[in-house]
Amino acid sequence: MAGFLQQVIEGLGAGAIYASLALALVLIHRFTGIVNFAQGELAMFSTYVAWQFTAAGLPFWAALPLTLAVSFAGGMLIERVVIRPVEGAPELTVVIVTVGLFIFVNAAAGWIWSFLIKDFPNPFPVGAVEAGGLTVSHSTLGVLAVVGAVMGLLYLLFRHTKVGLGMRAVAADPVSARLVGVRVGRTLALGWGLAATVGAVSGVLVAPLLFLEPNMMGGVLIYAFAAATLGGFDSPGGAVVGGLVVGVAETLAGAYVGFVGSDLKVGVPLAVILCVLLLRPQGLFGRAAVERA
Amino acid sequence: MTAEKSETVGKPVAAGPAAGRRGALVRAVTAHRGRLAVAALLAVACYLPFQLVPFHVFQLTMVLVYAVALLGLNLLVGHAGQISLGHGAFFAVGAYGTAIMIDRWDAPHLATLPVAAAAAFALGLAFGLPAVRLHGLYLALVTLAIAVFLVPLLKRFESVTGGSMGLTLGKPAPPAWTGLAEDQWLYFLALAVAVVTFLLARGLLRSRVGRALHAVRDDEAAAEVMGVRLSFHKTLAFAWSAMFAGAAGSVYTWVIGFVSPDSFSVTLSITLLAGIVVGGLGSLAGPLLGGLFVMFVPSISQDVNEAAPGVVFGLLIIAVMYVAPAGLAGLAARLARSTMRILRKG
Amino acid sequence: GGREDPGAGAGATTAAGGCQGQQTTGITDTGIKLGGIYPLSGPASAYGAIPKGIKAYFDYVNAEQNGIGGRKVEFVVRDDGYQPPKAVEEARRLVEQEQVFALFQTLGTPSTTATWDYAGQRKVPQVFVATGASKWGTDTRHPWTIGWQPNYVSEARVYAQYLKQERPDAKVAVLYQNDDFGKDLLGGFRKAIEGSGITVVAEQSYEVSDPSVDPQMRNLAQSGADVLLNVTTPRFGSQALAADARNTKWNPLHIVNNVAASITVLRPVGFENVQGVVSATYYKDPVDPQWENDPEMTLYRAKLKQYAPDADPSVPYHAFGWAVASSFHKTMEAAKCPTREGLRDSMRNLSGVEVGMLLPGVTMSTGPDDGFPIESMRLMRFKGERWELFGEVIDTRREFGPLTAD
Amino acid sequence: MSGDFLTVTDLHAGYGDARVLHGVDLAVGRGEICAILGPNGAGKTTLLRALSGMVRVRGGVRLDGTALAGRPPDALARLGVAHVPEGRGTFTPLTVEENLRLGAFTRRDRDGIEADLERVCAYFPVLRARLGQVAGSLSGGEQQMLAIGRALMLRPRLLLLDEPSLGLAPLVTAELFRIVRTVNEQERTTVVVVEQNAHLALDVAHRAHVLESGRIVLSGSAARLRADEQVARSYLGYRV
Amino acid sequence: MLEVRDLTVRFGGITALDGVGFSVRRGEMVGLIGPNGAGKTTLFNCLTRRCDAGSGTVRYEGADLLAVPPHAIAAAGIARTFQNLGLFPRMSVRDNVLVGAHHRGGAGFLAASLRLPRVRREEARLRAEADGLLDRLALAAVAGHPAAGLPFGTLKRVELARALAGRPRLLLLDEPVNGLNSAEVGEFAGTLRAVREEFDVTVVVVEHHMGFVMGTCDRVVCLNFGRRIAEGTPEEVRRDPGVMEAYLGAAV
Ligand SMILES: Nc1ncnc2c1ncn2[C@@H]1O[C@H](COP(=O)(O)OP(=O)(O)OP(=O)(O)O)[C@@H](O)[C@H]1O
Ligand SMILES: Nc1ncnc2c1ncn2[C@@H]1O[C@H](COP(=O)(O)OP(=O)(O)OP(=O)(O)O)[C@@H](O)[C@H]1O
Ligand SMILES: [Mg+2]
Ligand SMILES: [Mg+2]
Repeated sequence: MAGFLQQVIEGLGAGAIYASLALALVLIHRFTGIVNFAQGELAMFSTYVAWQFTAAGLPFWAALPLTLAVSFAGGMLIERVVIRPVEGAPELTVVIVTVGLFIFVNAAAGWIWSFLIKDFPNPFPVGAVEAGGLTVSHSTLGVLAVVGAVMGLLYLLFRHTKVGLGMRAVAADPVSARLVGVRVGRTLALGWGLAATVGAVSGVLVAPLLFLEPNMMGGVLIYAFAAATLGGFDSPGGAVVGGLVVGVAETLAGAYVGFVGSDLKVGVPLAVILCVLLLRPQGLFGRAAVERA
Repeated sequence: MTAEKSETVGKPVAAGPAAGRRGALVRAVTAHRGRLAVAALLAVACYLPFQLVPFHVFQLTMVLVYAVALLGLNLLVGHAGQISLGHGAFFAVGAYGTAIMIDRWDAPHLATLPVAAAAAFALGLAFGLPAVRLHGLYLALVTLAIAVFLVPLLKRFESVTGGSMGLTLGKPAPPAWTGLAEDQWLYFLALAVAVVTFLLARGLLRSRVGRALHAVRDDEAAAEVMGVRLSFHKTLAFAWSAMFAGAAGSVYTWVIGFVSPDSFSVTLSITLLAGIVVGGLGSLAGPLLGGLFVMFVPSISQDVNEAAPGVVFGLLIIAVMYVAPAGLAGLAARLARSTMRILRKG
Repeated sequence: GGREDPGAGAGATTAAGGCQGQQTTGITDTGIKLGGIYPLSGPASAYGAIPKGIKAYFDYVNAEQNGIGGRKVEFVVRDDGYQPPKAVEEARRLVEQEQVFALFQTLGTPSTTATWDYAGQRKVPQVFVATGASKWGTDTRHPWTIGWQPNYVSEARVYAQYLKQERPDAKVAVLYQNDDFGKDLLGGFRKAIEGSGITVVAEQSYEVSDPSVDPQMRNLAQSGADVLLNVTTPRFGSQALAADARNTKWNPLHIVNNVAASITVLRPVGFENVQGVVSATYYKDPVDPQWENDPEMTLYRAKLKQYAPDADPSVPYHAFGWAVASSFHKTMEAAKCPTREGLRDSMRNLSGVEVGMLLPGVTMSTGPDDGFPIESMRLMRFKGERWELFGEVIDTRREFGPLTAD
Repeated sequence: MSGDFLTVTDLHAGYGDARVLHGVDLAVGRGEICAILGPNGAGKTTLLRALSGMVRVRGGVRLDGTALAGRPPDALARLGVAHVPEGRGTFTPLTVEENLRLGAFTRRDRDGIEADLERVCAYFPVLRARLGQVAGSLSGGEQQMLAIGRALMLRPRLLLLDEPSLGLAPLVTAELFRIVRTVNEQERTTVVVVEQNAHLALDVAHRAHVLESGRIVLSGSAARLRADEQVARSYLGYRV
Repeated sequence: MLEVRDLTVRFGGITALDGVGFSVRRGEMVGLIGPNGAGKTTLFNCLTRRCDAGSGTVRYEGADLLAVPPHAIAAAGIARTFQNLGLFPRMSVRDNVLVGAHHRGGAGFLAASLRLPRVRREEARLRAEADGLLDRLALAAVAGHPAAGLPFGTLKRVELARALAGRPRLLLLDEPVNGLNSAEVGEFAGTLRAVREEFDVTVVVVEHHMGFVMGTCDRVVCLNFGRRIAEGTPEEVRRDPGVMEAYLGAAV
């Protein structure tokens, strides 16, 4: 039993990582209505920025806010330069632009920083909390706490601010949003900025565990997609629950289901998602679109 | 007959009574421009392999392979309005189907195509069922999951698939009567498959079924009221699309002679989607243009920047979407329109 | 086969004199053109650093030694993104369009497998492919293709032998990458421990697309094994080492395979966490302080700085490229005929060729029944901030007999 | 007219290659209700879209002396232009209340917004009962009321109504025009209304213009147009 | 022909239809009126199986309509138009109309892609019919134009043409004349009358345009809050005090 619970805890730890990036995906989806394939790579790039700051001698806690600021500005800039020209184009066009961005950022990071693994400082102390035969490492706790906090902040942003309202209007109907006076361009830029910032948080959390190199976020992105899909793609709570479910399902499957084994374990969260979606096509926490003729 | 017409158009025509004839010609060309373009394209396509070096023939063969896959994807994404991020998986099923048949039973190459396509069709049908309930984004991500899962699955059943080492196979030999070299023979096989699939897709799209797919894409609720069975059409669109991808995969195996899980990673699926969006969703020329893009642009990228070709490739994708948000086919149509206008005025 | 003679593409030329009738495409009295295929883009682009080391070497040889035997080397690099169909395209481009003399390195087992039939049909040497699969050496139908680095099976044998001596009843847990590389090494290891007291008690694989190997490491820890064989690529290697270090309740002897044994993989984990880790190697790690004053290493650093100023000499792939390029240099020099056939014969007839960047005592030897240029490795143990070599150079061919295809 | 609040001079607009407006001249006085009439496809909707910046225009548009042409819709909203668009533009996934609050997006006076929310609910009691409901599930007429309510939430200086009675029950239609009158009288809101029901529009409007094929072909006081049987018959297809 | 009994539909807490009952005889034209949100569109949605009835029965030509799957409604001879247009914006006007005739064709995926002779014949027949309809409704000039970007009034006619292309026996029109000016309303009424004759259809029409309803309908049903509050000839219903209070207002 303790072994099982331990696996669950580890699954939660992995799930929190997926959730952290899923939050960024959800954020950008809420703001702009698109799926951003470049989200993981942007997070990776931000992490390199943080690494560059620490390599220049800045302490981690000074580098972090700087990185977040740079990421925010970078996100806004990307919206301006890369996304703005295809605004109003079919949704898939924008999605493919993010695919282009993915390829670009990945290659650029390798070009700038090489593919050697960088060591990235862990913001959380080493060690673990032990209780009742279970161990929870500090970094798992830390990641969970940060993810929870980001989720809370996003919830406040979405529900209780005017920006949140404007943002949902833009995602629902950009033309009408503009008509009621929402600065659509600025909102989209803000969305990209915030998503890049949340992504940066994710990258910084992930890097000490997965080790920093340009392909670090590739695998995480797939799981983050899974998490966001499971959660319904527009609720921060959904993203976090989705991430945790995916993490736990994957871990337990790898540990206990013999036939599945470690090579096919990726299939388990996918199967979970498929089952959930067949029952609730809008995901666990998504709202079903009401369409009327 | 059609070729004749297009030739005369090229010649400068003198003023006077010829002007009237010329007007008639322009009108005829305008009326049949689609057919003329296809005929001209086909003529060029048959002529090319005798002019190009084998390497370029091979490249064009691969363009055709991708074009067939994109034709299938176009059916689904461009016409039925469903997004698949997992078409690489169906492509792989076709490729592996053919490879396994040749590897295990020494099946004749050409005979493997229908079977491989049927296998992809069946799988598409199986995955098309959940697709009925899922919309847009959710469907896209579930299909992505299929593509992700395929790679370890192929490795798992090593005895059949050759595991991570893959399977190496011989290429179909050109029958002696053709007098063709291997590359040319493969090219014409691919061309034949491309033409047949193109005709099939065109027939489909111009029929009641094609209209039903368009209707589902534009407004599901209204389509259903008109008597369109959503589940049936969505599932079958998925399956047909998968079948085309499977056929492409089968030809791929003939041409490359090697399959391995690494050949069909998620990248392939994403590349295919990018290819069709770049080529032009919902247009008949889109798959071909997309195939050209998928085939040639990565090479161009590394010519520009060898140190990090991805930087250039990424930028090129973005750049094309800027210039042609509706894809290269849209851009070509725009150019053709203005040419026609000039032609009509001049 | 087609109508044309597969060897006689446009522009194919043949030699006269003693080498009569042999192919001289891509080689003249003053130049030699080589083509390499690497993943410069996509998820495997880390390996894209290898050609930089090769280029730097050839540039240096061209400028300061008047090329290889008076022939300036032109090295054309193409990107396949680690996709076999792309590799086929690029191989054909190099052979048919660029008219290269030889394919000098294709990277990765899939890409090489996809192209070696073609190289054979065209009778183009495919020299020193950058993959350790054993089939390059055991397959007899592809005389034009040859590997270079010690094959994964041989490497596995080295670890097996070490364990037989040190821990004859070792219970081994294996973490391996689920591809040709991981399976080859694991398979070789299983075979090598047959009949001994060593057993594999647990094995866990991962996909390159997995974010992390932590779950696999947890499952391995539960096996109670006393040896961990870590068959991974760099980032996963770091993760596995870190996971082992974090788990204070499980302290197996940690063997990390050569691919992930670079100091650049260990440093991020923290040197204090990787003390006592064992591995095997055959070429010099540029960041290992023990080679600081090694003449070849000094040359490498200087010339890399000179000819590839933007390439970081501490990247082990650059040193790998340098080593393989100098191996080619020696092989080409040893060729009796400056022809494709000459190169093929030379690469299949090396004996005790020393290459500066290889470890002392590691040499290249091939023969009619031996398609593996490098089959020697040395064990090493991590201590302080560097690897310490220990024991003798192990010539796996001598110790275990030749590999055969099976 | 010297006291013109909105002046339009030689306005051209269209979609892509298709030109729809070919030089429209128009003047609307401050606090006036101006009706635009005309047959199907004349370009009435396009004219309103041009006034709110939704389509690209060539020509002059001035609002109270400020040039509007070329400004985006959100800038115009900040200048006090509210538009009830053809097709309503409901934010379907949002609730009714959120839709209404979005109408006041550019306003900062919290108290005023609350009061106006109250006012709109009083105008359209149906909406009050549905404040928490997802707007996409409203009936057609209810969505039309929502669109009008949303525009009123801006407390606009210029209110553009595109066929506001579309889909409204007769009782509500009558009420709607009473509301337009009230708003116009109490807040001196200038109103431009496009309406197929010429009868109703001319009842409430001060002036009216007839648009045909992208040009103004007839202008005059509402009373005059209403009275002129001949005009009505030939231009408005208006049968008494 | 159509018999609705005790039909109730709820959405969460909202009761959109509350025990509605009425019947329609063959060849009749019935007007359905009522305040906004009274449940008229919901009723249509029930009849075309777009939403599920909580309770109640609907019999159509003697059969239980609620047991018919949504996509089979058209084949059963029921066609409808939508209140806020339900056209396929990216398809041409002709194709829109042809989709209306979908259930009258038989070509499947395989036959269609092979363009078998029978598919061609069927296609030619439907196309000719569609072109006839387009001519009939003065849409021939825009037949090749995509539906998006056409004037509202035109689109309304396209919807009618699409509905008629299915050769329905029962035609449900949801506010067909809103957005049309008086002359166009008159014209539409004329067209509708002629079409009724020609195609022999029974019509149920929801409309707020009283002139239209009073002028064309044989019988009028008035709903309010999901309940039937009046039924009778147009004249009777117009005078009904309940209808006047809830819907028409004293003014009319
Ligand atoms: N989005 C669009 N794209 C292309 N053309 C359009 C678009 N919207 C309108 N048009 C064209 O512009 C012309 C004028 O349309 P507009 O909607 O302004 O007319 P209207 O007077 O409002 O008509 P209605 O009474 O039907 O609403 C029409 O011919 C129409 O086809
Ligand atoms: N999916 C839904 N969820 C919640 N409420 C709904 C839903 N669909 C309809 N309603 C409510 O049911 C009621 C009836 O709507 P319906 O569309 O049938 O009205 P209607 O009579 O057609 O009105 P109108 O004349 O305005 O078109 C409305 O009040 C609407 O808000
Ligand atoms: Mg209009
Ligand atoms: Mg309604």
